Amino acid sequence: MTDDYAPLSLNVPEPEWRPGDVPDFSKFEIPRAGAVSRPPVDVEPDDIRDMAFSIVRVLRKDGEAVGDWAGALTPDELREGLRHMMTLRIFDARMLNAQRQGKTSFYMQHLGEEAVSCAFARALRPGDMNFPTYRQAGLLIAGGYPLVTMMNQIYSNAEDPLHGRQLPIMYSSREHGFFSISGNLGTQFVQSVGWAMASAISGDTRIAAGWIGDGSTAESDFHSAMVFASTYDAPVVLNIVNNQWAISTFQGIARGGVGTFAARGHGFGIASIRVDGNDYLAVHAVAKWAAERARRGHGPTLIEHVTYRAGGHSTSDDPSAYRSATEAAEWPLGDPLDRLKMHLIRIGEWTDERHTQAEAEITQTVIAAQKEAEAIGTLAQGNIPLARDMFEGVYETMPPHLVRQRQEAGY
Amino acid sequence: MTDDYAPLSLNVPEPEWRPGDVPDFSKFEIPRAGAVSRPPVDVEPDDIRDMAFSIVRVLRKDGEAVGDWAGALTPDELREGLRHMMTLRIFDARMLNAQRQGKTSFYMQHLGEEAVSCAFARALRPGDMNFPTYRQAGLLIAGGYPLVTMMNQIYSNAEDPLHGRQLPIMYSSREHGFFSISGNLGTQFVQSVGWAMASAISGDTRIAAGWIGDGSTAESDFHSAMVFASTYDAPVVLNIVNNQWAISTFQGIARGGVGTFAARGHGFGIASIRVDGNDYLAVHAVAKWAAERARRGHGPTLIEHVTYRAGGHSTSDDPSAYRSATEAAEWPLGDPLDRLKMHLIRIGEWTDERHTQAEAEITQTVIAAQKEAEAIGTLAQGNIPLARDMFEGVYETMPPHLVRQRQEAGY
Amino acid sequence: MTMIEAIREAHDVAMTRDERVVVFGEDVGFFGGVFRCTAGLQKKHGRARCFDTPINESGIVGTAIGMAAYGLKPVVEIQFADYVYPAYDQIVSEAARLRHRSNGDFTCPIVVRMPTGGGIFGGQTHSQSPEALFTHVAGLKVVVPSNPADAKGLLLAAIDDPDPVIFLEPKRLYNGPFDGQHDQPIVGWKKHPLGEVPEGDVPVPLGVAARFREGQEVTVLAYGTMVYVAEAAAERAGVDAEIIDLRTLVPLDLETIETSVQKTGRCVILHEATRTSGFGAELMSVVQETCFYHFEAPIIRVTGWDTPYPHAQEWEYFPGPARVAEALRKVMED
Amino acid sequence: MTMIEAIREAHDVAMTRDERVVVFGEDVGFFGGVFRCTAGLQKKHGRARCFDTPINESGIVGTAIGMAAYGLKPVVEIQFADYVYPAYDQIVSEAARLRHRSNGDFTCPIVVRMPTGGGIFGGQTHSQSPEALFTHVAGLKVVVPSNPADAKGLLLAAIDDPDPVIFLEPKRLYNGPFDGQHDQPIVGWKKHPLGEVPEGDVPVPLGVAARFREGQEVTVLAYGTMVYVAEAAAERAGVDAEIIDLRTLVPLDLETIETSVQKTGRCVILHEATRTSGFGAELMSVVQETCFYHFEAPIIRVTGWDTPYPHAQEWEYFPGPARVAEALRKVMED
Ligand SMILES: Cc1ncc(C[n+]2csc(CCOP(=O)(O)OP(=O)(O)O)c2C)c(N)n1
Ligand SMILES: Cc1ncc(C[n+]2csc(CCOP(=O)(O)OP(=O)(O)O)c2C)c(N)n1
Ligand SMILES: [Mg+2]
Ligand SMILES: [Mg+2]
Repeated sequence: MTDDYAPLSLNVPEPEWRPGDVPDFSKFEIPRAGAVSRPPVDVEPDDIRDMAFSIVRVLRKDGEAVGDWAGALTPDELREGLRHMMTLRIFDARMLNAQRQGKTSFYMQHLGEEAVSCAFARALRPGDMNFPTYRQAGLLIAGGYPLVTMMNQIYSNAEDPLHGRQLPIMYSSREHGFFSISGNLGTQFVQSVGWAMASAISGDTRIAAGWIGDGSTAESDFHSAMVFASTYDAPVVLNIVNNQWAISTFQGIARGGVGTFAARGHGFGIASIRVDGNDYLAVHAVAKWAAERARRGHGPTLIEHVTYRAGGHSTSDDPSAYRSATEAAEWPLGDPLDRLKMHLIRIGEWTDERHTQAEAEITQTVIAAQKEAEAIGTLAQGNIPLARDMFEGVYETMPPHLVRQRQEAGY
Repeated sequence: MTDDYAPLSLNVPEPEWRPGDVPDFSKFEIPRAGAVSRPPVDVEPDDIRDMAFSIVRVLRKDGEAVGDWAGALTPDELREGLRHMMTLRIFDARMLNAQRQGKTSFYMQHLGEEAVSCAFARALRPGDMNFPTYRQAGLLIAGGYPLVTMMNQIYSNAEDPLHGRQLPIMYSSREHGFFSISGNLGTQFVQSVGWAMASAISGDTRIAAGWIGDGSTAESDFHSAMVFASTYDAPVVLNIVNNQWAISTFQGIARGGVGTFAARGHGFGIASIRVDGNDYLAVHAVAKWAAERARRGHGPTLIEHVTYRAGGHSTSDDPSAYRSATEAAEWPLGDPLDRLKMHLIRIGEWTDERHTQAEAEITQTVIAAQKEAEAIGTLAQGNIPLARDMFEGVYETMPPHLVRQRQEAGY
Repeated sequence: MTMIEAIREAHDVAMTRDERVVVFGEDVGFFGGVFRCTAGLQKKHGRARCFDTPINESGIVGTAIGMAAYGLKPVVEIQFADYVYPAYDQIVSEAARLRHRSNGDFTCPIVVRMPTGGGIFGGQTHSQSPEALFTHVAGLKVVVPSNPADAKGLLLAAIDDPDPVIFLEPKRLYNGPFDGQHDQPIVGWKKHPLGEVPEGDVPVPLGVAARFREGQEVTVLAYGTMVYVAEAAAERAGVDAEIIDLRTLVPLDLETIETSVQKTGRCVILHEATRTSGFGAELMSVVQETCFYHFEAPIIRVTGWDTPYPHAQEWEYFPGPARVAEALRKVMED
Repeated sequence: MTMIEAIREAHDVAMTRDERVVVFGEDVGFFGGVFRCTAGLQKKHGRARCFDTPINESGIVGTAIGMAAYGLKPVVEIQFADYVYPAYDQIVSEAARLRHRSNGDFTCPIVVRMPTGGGIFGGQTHSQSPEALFTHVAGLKVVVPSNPADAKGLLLAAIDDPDPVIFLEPKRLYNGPFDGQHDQPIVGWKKHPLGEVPEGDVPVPLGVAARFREGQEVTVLAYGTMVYVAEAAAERAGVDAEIIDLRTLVPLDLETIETSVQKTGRCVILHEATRTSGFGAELMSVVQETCFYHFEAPIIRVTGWDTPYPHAQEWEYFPGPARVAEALRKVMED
């Protein structure tokens, strides 16, 4: 046998643009709004295979809402949605700044991705449970969780419900259907499936929602989640937030040779849909559909939210080192706030003036919350939880060795 | 919102038949031999999507080899293949018995699955590397590894190349392209991808083959392997041996809602094929195709070998407790040895007499090897590796603490 | 009754009294587990409360955590302790810290059971004793029963416990006590007093050691199989050893240990696991910290060697009665 | 030079001299790592030898093992030690035992680097010190440098090593020594003698401790950040402490430890990790085993508490100079 083979070489995917390049998204295929039809909730996953390669969109460029997936929300609900997104954006800006001023140690923002969590939150019912990552604070804001409590957590002050134990933004609120955020990527995805299985075991009607980033789909627990969800037909909505980046790593490294993240579901017989993550109406409609599907006992749905992380990964990150500075501005799916605002104006339910006024009001609300939180305390300024608190809650009852250690520590 | 939802319930898949049931495989869809055509090796994975839901088969019921995938092997090669499978089966029977006689602690057989590893072995080139599970000893037998060395390992005797450190059948032979078997399921699947990546990094032309069982595809490292293989287009053939059972657990628990294991590849853009694992010609042809694909730089292939574990999981297992006693006999893809034998007879290259004679010869060879191995020693009878050997090879150079421990042990 | 039967009964009692208890793992449902510790549970309690899982340890523990967050009380089986590592992240990063990090907003009352230890010619992947990898992790409790009565009672307590419990079952003890004298005939639990298991729902509290054998000359700290090895060794060496069966490693019953060591002034520590950074190191440390002025001789550890658990050399690896007896003699001489 | 620069240089030297060295991990390629320890390597050595990976720690280590079996020498980065657990199975069950189980037919010369330790307000998932989870595993070597010179030299030795090495980088030391006095101005490596790093290929051998500070009254065993804390504490307490910087935890330089403890008769052991079953337990044990008759006072451990690493209470968790000084005073009184 003669060796007539060429030497192999390693394929290392690279993003199209790096710092200094001018992005050109003209090859990025965007289906027309309204083009993807809405199947019945008991559809066979295999019959909607194409939905993993398309994008469900409702809002047209001109602001019109069109197609099967439109029409589910009243103007009041839409205005509320806009308010939630604006609140989240303003909240982020203030907290980012607070971190820069040294008031706390760390922050992570949602810039450009506000629609995903804000719209999703409104598609669930009370009692349902999200297993979020660190970039879905919209679930809390749209769920009515007090801003000042969020800030208390961020500042690790004496009123922090987590008693200063967790990194800023790692919220937890069972009452608001928001599972304690983990710093470890992916772990919560399979936990959401377990929660959903528990609901099914208990003959309940509540459902769970798992959340994961594009980069984190590579983690093994993504697989665990898919396997268990598929086998036990768990009543869960599994959300991938594809914001194109995982810190400095573009989504192609996690995605590899397949066209989309949603397609991952096909290997498991799980219904899989891509949605325009910057289209509040589309996210809400798809989330509603998937939640209904789960609650009716038709099993899991995998949703890929196509969006863009317009800001840095966290306050420790500077994206200008690894991606084109103009990529965010060129991002073809636009800005979720602008798009919902334009829609509301187009249907005569909003004006630029009302928007400016709302912005001012929300800013005031956020500032007031911030003042209140800072009056309680900050990591930098003090009035933080007691040192002895760190020994509490390791177990329900403090075991003897921890009592001894607490005493040794002098608390 | 009124709660008009029915209580959810947990779906727990169950096999169709349990002990006492009479299996009926009439609903098991088996494509005709020759029905699946052979695509070019540089085919786009998406263009052969249907191959993950069909089964490549070459041997017809009447023993004729038909279709695109036929014709690659000479009668000599086929006879050699038959001999390998017969050797493996006889080897298994003898070793199973040796374990029952207490000569060693443990054994695992291949009954019904002999074609998979024996045929695959002949599709690789020297220097390629398999990362096998415990049920691919055919790779060694078809690769010319001495039977007596295998037995020495099984008996943990003084000539065991692994010095008694490993459980019986956990062979290792770099020279024969056979990576050290791990008792931990799945771990080796992603290692095979790493080996393949290394070959690509080094500008080599060698390829790797990963192996995993149907049940073990549920392990997280299956995902790791798929992600890395997909992203770096690794020159690797990823084999799933679907023998329908994982100890007492039927394949539906790992497979969940998707039709086939091969379909798992679709979520990664990996070319995915199902093959009749009891058809020596089909396995060989598909393996050749996938190996060529990898070696030509077209990336990974996922192969699902559809077969049946006709024996117990291991010597610790009794399948009559969890599956129908007649399932193995009813298995619609038949017995791999019988089928290849029939083919050879049909094409006039084999006779019943020659078969009986070969059987006797092989039995003699295996018995001779067994005598030789047992003359060296067995776990039960002694002449096993020295106790002090257990301290060797933990590191290349024995560190001081191990020297001290060895001395403390008195060796 | 055997330890297997005792474990089965503990499951059954817990499932019967508490709807929230669910049991799952690889081969755990229809078949009842490769060691049969869950046999009959699916039939009795239904497929939604006792079921087979895909082979994915991270998924088993990960879904259990989600179920616990929902309000159930999952008891899961890892087929062998050697296969717990894929679940290690879920146990360490999630189960162990959930209560603390959420300040009790979510809790994680799960039990992770697994057969542990050697003595069955299981080679490196069916023999490990990974207890120290759990005792280092704040938020976990770690339990090792040494007999059927304790196995049932401790498992009931573990299921009751509001926090995650790692429950290590010495598989060499499943069918009878084993003192490491592997060339002697096997005795079953039937003839052993600790094979008598109280009926019904009688938990054995976590965090309380048992004085397995009274003695005056030296304290032996042991758990699981090593308790019987200690007994055989004490007889062999003719040393009046007090054997403490720790039963729970975290939280540790330091009081019982202290009392005994302060009485005897000598201490030998046993475990099957690899020596370096084994749980014996922690025991030696706490004993040193609390009993320093009572010591008459250096504390000795007798453990598995710092090598993978070998197959053919099993009895040279296993810290059997000969090695333990030698340590007892030595500690008496020092 | 900083520790980051030293680590970068070690990579560069190794990659330049040996084609088989490949470097990968999350954000390691184009960007050069979140701590920038691999910055510039992709540009210089090409994308096939330094690249970004999917976020899958098991895949990172698993592919590295496969590459090592092929004949390469992979050096991989786990972004934070807190995220190593998904790779734990590959490290423990595979890398650590491959040489032994295959009797040298396959070996596993990989280096798994990871930033470790606290002091940066990183909360429970950016602060952990999991060294004891590796020291318990036979077949692994475990290294913790405490300064730029050692970081470069030890990393070169680790890459040279024929066996798997866990390389823990105290992230609080990346940019300067840190003695736990967090309210004092930060000093960089520039002004520190150990910031002077030898040029070229100069490995520091594994398994050899350094006497960081000479002293007569008490031996302090420390590694990583705690070396500087010990120094500050000794000054604060006015105790003539001999500080041993272990540098390699496995294999341990017992000789240096023994010599020092037998000289001083007193010993204090430090680490940031959780106390129970921390590496301090092993140190306390070997010191007890080898120096029993030399002791004048109980050995004391000063460590992180048995709780998750907290965010706001960082300085109450961190075993800072005040706590260490107290221990030094106490051990002198006993
Ligand atoms: C197990 C684990 N590995 C690595 C990290 C470090 N890390 C934090 S965020 C991140 C990137 C995640 O990217 P993606 O999933 O796309 O989410 P995004 O930040 O874009 O929302 C990484 C690697 C971690 N937190 N946990
Ligand atoms: C990580 C891990 N978990 C569990 C086991 C125990 N175990 C050994 S074989 C087996 C079943 C494997 O089934 P499958 O993958 O279908 O392979 P087959 O035995 O059918 O060839 C199990 C659960 C193991 N060896 N490793
Ligand atoms: Mg992302
Ligand atoms: Mg199988």
